[in-house]
Amino acid sequence: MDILSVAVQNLTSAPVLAFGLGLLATAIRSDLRLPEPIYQAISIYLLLGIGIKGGVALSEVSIAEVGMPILGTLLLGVTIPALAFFLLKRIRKLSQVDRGALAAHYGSTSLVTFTAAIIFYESVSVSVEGYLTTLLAILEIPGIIVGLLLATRGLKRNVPWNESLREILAGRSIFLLAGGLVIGFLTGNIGFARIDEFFVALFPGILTLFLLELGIVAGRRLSDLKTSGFGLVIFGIAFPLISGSLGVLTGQLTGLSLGGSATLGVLSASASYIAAPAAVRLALPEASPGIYLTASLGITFPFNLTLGIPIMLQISTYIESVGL
Amino acid sequence: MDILSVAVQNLTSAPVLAFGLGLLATAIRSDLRLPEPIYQAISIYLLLGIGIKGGVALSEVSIAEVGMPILGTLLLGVTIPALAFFLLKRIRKLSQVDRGALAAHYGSTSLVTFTAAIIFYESVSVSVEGYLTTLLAILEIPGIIVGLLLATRGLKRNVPWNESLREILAGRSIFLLAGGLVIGFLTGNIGFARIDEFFVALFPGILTLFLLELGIVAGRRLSDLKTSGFGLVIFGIAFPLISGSLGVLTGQLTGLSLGGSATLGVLSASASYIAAPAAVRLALPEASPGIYLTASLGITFPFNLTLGIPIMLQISTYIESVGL
Amino acid sequence: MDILSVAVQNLTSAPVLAFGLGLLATAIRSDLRLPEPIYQAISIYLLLGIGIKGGVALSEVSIAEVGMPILGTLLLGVTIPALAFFLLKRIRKLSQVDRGALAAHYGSTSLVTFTAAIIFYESVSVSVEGYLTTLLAILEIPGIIVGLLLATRGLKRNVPWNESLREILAGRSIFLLAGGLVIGFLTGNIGFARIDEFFVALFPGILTLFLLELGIVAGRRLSDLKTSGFGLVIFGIAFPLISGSLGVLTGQLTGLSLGGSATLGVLSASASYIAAPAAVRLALPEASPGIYLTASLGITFPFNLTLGIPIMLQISTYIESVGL
Amino acid sequence: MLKARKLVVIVVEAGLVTRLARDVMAKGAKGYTVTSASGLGPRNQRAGDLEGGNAKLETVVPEAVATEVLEMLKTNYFPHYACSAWVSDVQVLRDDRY
Amino acid sequence: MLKARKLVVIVVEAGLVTRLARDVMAKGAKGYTVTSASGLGPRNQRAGDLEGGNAKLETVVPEAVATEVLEMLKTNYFPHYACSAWVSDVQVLRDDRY
Amino acid sequence: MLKARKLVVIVVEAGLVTRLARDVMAKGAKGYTVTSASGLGPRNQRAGDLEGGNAKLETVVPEAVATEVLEMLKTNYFPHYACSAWVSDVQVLRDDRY
Ligand SMILES: Nc1ncnc2c1ncn2[C@@H]1O[C@H](COP(=O)(O)O)[C@@H](O)[C@H]1O
Ligand SMILES: Nc1ncnc2c1ncn2[C@@H]1O[C@H](COP(=O)(O)O)[C@@H](O)[C@H]1O
Ligand SMILES: Nc1ncnc2c1ncn2[C@@H]1O[C@H](COP(=O)(O)O)[C@@H](O)[C@H]1O
Ligand code: NA
Ligand code: NA
Ligand code: NA
Repeated sequence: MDILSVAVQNLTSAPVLAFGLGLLATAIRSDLRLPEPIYQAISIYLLLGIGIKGGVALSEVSIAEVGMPILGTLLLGVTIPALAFFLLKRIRKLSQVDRGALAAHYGSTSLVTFTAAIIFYESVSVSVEGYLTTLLAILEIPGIIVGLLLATRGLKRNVPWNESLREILAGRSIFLLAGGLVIGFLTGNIGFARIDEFFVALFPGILTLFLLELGIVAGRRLSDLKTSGFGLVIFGIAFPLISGSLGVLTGQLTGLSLGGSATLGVLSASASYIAAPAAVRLALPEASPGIYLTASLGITFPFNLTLGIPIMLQISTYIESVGL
Repeated sequence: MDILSVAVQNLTSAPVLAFGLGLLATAIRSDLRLPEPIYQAISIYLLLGIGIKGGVALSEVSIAEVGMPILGTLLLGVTIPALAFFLLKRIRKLSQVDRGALAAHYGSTSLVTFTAAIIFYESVSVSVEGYLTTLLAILEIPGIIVGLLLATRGLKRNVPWNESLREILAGRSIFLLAGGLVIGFLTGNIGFARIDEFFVALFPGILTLFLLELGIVAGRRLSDLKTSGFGLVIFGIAFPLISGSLGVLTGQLTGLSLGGSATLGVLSASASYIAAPAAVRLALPEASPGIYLTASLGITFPFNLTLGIPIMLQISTYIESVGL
Repeated sequence: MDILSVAVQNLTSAPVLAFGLGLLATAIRSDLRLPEPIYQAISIYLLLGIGIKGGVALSEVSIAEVGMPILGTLLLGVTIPALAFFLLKRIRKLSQVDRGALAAHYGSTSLVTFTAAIIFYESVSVSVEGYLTTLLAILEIPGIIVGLLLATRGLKRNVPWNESLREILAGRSIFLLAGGLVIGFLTGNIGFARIDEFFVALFPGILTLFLLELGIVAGRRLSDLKTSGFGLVIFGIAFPLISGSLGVLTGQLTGLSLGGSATLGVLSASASYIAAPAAVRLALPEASPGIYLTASLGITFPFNLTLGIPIMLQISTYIESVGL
Repeated sequence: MLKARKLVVIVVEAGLVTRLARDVMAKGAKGYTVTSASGLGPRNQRAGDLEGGNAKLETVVPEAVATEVLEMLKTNYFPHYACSAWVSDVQVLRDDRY
Repeated sequence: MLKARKLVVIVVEAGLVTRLARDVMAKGAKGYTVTSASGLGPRNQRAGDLEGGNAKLETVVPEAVATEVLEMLKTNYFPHYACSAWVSDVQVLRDDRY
Repeated sequence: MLKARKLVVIVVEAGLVTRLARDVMAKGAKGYTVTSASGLGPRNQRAGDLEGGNAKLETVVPEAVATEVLEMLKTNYFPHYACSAWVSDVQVLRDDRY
């Protein structure tokens, strides 16, 4: 399947189209919103479901097999935010705090981008190792911490690290992902068979609903693009290509399959818009949400969802073909 | 299958029984309610789901095939509210504003009645053209506008048309239906296969839950029947038979199938209780909700749900047999 | 299958593990909660779904078959709370009002324990008569009333019985269970086929989500254990074994199957934490929620969920083998 | 033009709000508004953990009714239930409605 | 240090709250806060039963704006809609914001 | 019979409410009530768009505590966060609780 038809198939998939519909809803100022409790419930469903599936997959592989990919992922978790922080120096008007905040976002990951990638790769018959979820959970945290560290070097005041770390770790993203991994690991294939109608068959449909809401929220961010400056738009598109390539490469070097490497690329390319903003808002109130949310949710998320996902697959195919 | 057994099968279907349970809940003053956000989410689910399914169906027919039915539907959208407005003159105590408000409700349609009809016809093996959803979307708006126009001729004050029209069109009913149509059209059968577990298999069950809630709400309206007068009850039952017959006839004349014509009949017979009340409340505050909501939700909705749906099928069978 | 492996399989089922995850969430003070409207909606879903399934099953058996089990259940409904009230005299520091409150809780039942038992027995291929739901509905109320009666003998003030009874009976637990039974009975197997994707296939998954929330709530109760005294812990574990055995015995004597008897045992062993607390709070404000909620939700519920369910199966197997 | 009234605000565990609303109307209030809430107080022991926290009921009433409502709370609610209440001065336009 | 302002509280059927917020801002308010509510009042007839009860809008404004807002309610809301409103005295720290 | 207290109302972006509640209690409040809210204000730039708008925290406290709470808001919240606050006079029955 050539890249163009893959991209078209992704762009015409129901979840991506629903995202577009959400953007449109904002544009015409419709009052459409998914009610807050539903949004919360779907997050819980996605996080727990992804976690459980990952755990089931993990129960069927040996440590030997996952050891290297985990190591590689940890490395990515430290490298990517540092790289982002460094490259952002090029955008003059950004303060150090804002650069740190952005680094935290791009160092962490986006669950929905990951989910959309998994579902899409499956639909074009590219298989992905189940334990990629483990890598998602591992990649979620370090980036945020590195970003905060880099930002706070430039602050006069003391940052309450204890509290901030507790808030990050006890936040439900990590808790549900990790908890799901354990549940999946313990219940295994047999236990999972009973709940997979709920956690597997409904997945793409529920994601479609969720992306409708994310489109609405992202749409609101788009209107901030005017004030955020052109540099940020460039960064929001170029950086995922760089970090994503690093991710694919790491995947291929540590023995992941074609689809697994592409997915690690998507993970690396994606920017957090749930865990990171919450942590940054509490720990770094000086940073401007108008900058970090606009970049991660208004630029990078739509880019990855529509083009990043097929591009990472293409990069993975290329690296595999040159036989690195 | 004779009409009686069809009627019985409809009356003992789970959705209709759940509606009855809701009525009962109100009667014994139970505190049962579906939480508001759930109600909202189910509306979104139904609207988007119906829309997507309609869009998929639309992607497989030619314009030639749907052209005539669409034209016929537009005609119905103007005729029915005018007819309602005219016939309502017979009820002396109704003001012109109240007549216009009622016309707006009966000119528009009820999504749930439509959905219940589709599900029921399917269960008795009567097939319905998928693009009936397109007709639903088309029939939703004009009736409201015609009704408002008729009502405001009798008003001293200026009606803010700009604002009202925007509120009607950007309201989520139309937006989700139309957006769903586009999504379905673009994603087609292949994309739909991935989400149909969510949007098709769960449909009747979720509708059952929704009708429980609608029964509760309709039950509250029933207590207003005493004050609303006998004329309104007659109208709420007789008018759907008239407008429904017009709808079936239009369907048969424009080339719809047996089931498609019956469904267009149900659409014509049904009265709006979501889009129309919201629009009328904002644009025509002088009209009494105790009249229009009681008629559409307390009388016509239960009538159509239980008897109207099988009756329209019977009418369609009859018209087809006489070979119009 | 020996009892140990049955117990292990129960402990590693997804719903039970999710309950454990909920406990953990409280322990590490995570802010995770299922949003309130979702919790409400899942309750409605479980109650209505259980009811409908029970009704469908009931439509396929003769009165002769269910007569004796129903009689036995009624007897249990009166005996168990009285027995609880009597045995609780042993705990010195409990007032008569608190004993009555506890009796009301242990006389009534827990829907989720029942559901988990049904799902688990099914997963180990032990079949359960569908009309056990009828017994659930029957066992729900009398225990509460007996408990309240016993408690109020010790009160100076007048208890507003009218109001309290109405509140208990119109409460949605009973209403939805009973309503579901009627819907299921009337719609039968044919009508049910249309909604079983929603009410059957999703059941275990949704229960998993629900148990996550119950784990969080139960976890909060666990911290009250320190103040509630050791006697209460003993009672919360020992009493279910007694009442549960009575239930299994009643099941076997009235002609229920192996699984049916075990399930009646689980019903008898379970303590209410929704209907009873609401009723007791309104009618007996003098009773301390710190005592009755801690016992039913903090001790007995986790015990039954993890160990009680396999133990009741074992007791039923034993009684059947000695051929009572 | 504006008439003086009292605003009574009552926070109570959610399971009781139907009963509370009835009791408040029985004391002469002509209306009330309820929002759902959560919170913490000095007592902080209660049922209803499962049933969604607290409810906040507000009612605009004449001073005499306010006094009666507080009296009623003192007898029937404060001793047993998680319940908080405070009163303040407000002004209304259409005094026959309150 | 603290400056005097008026707090205007308006309870209205939920479907109207967007329009109400616009109208309140048009009268000079610099902000408002909305919570969803339910309730009962002397009129008690309304649409929106399907659309989630009432909404409560609160806005802290200078006295002159409060008067204008009430005036506006009197003309555009009270005659037709389920709507309640009351005013009270509050104090704020940053007076340029209100 | 009724004792005078201050009611402090604080509207803040929802993600901060746990921290705010802790800070308010630390200043000497004995209780608080939280409702979820949405709104618009003169600043109107904030994170949490994804996380459900604002929260409104109300606490009935002695005047001295009210002053300290406002002081705390001025230092820790107003400069960085979307946050509004106002104070008014209320009366309570059981003064030892507030
Ligand atoms: N000082 C206070 N200010 C505002 N709300 C309070 C205060 N004290 C108690 N509450 C509310 O009243 C409820 C019941 O308090 P309690 O009876 O102490 O559990 C709490 O959950 C709070 O929502
Ligand atoms: N005296 C009152 N105190 C507080 N809220 C009130 C009062 N009267 C009416 N309301 C609120 O205003 C809404 C509209 O009242 P009405 O126009 O009488 O239907 C009611 O649903 C209540 O939420
Ligand atoms: N004048 C006001 N009256 C009532 N609430 C306000 C007012 N100004 C701001 N708010 C609330 O405070 C929040 C934060 O305001 P801001 O910091 O200006 O974004 C807003 O979202 C409103 O909910
Ligand atoms: Na990343
Ligand atoms: Na119609
Ligand atoms: Na029991």
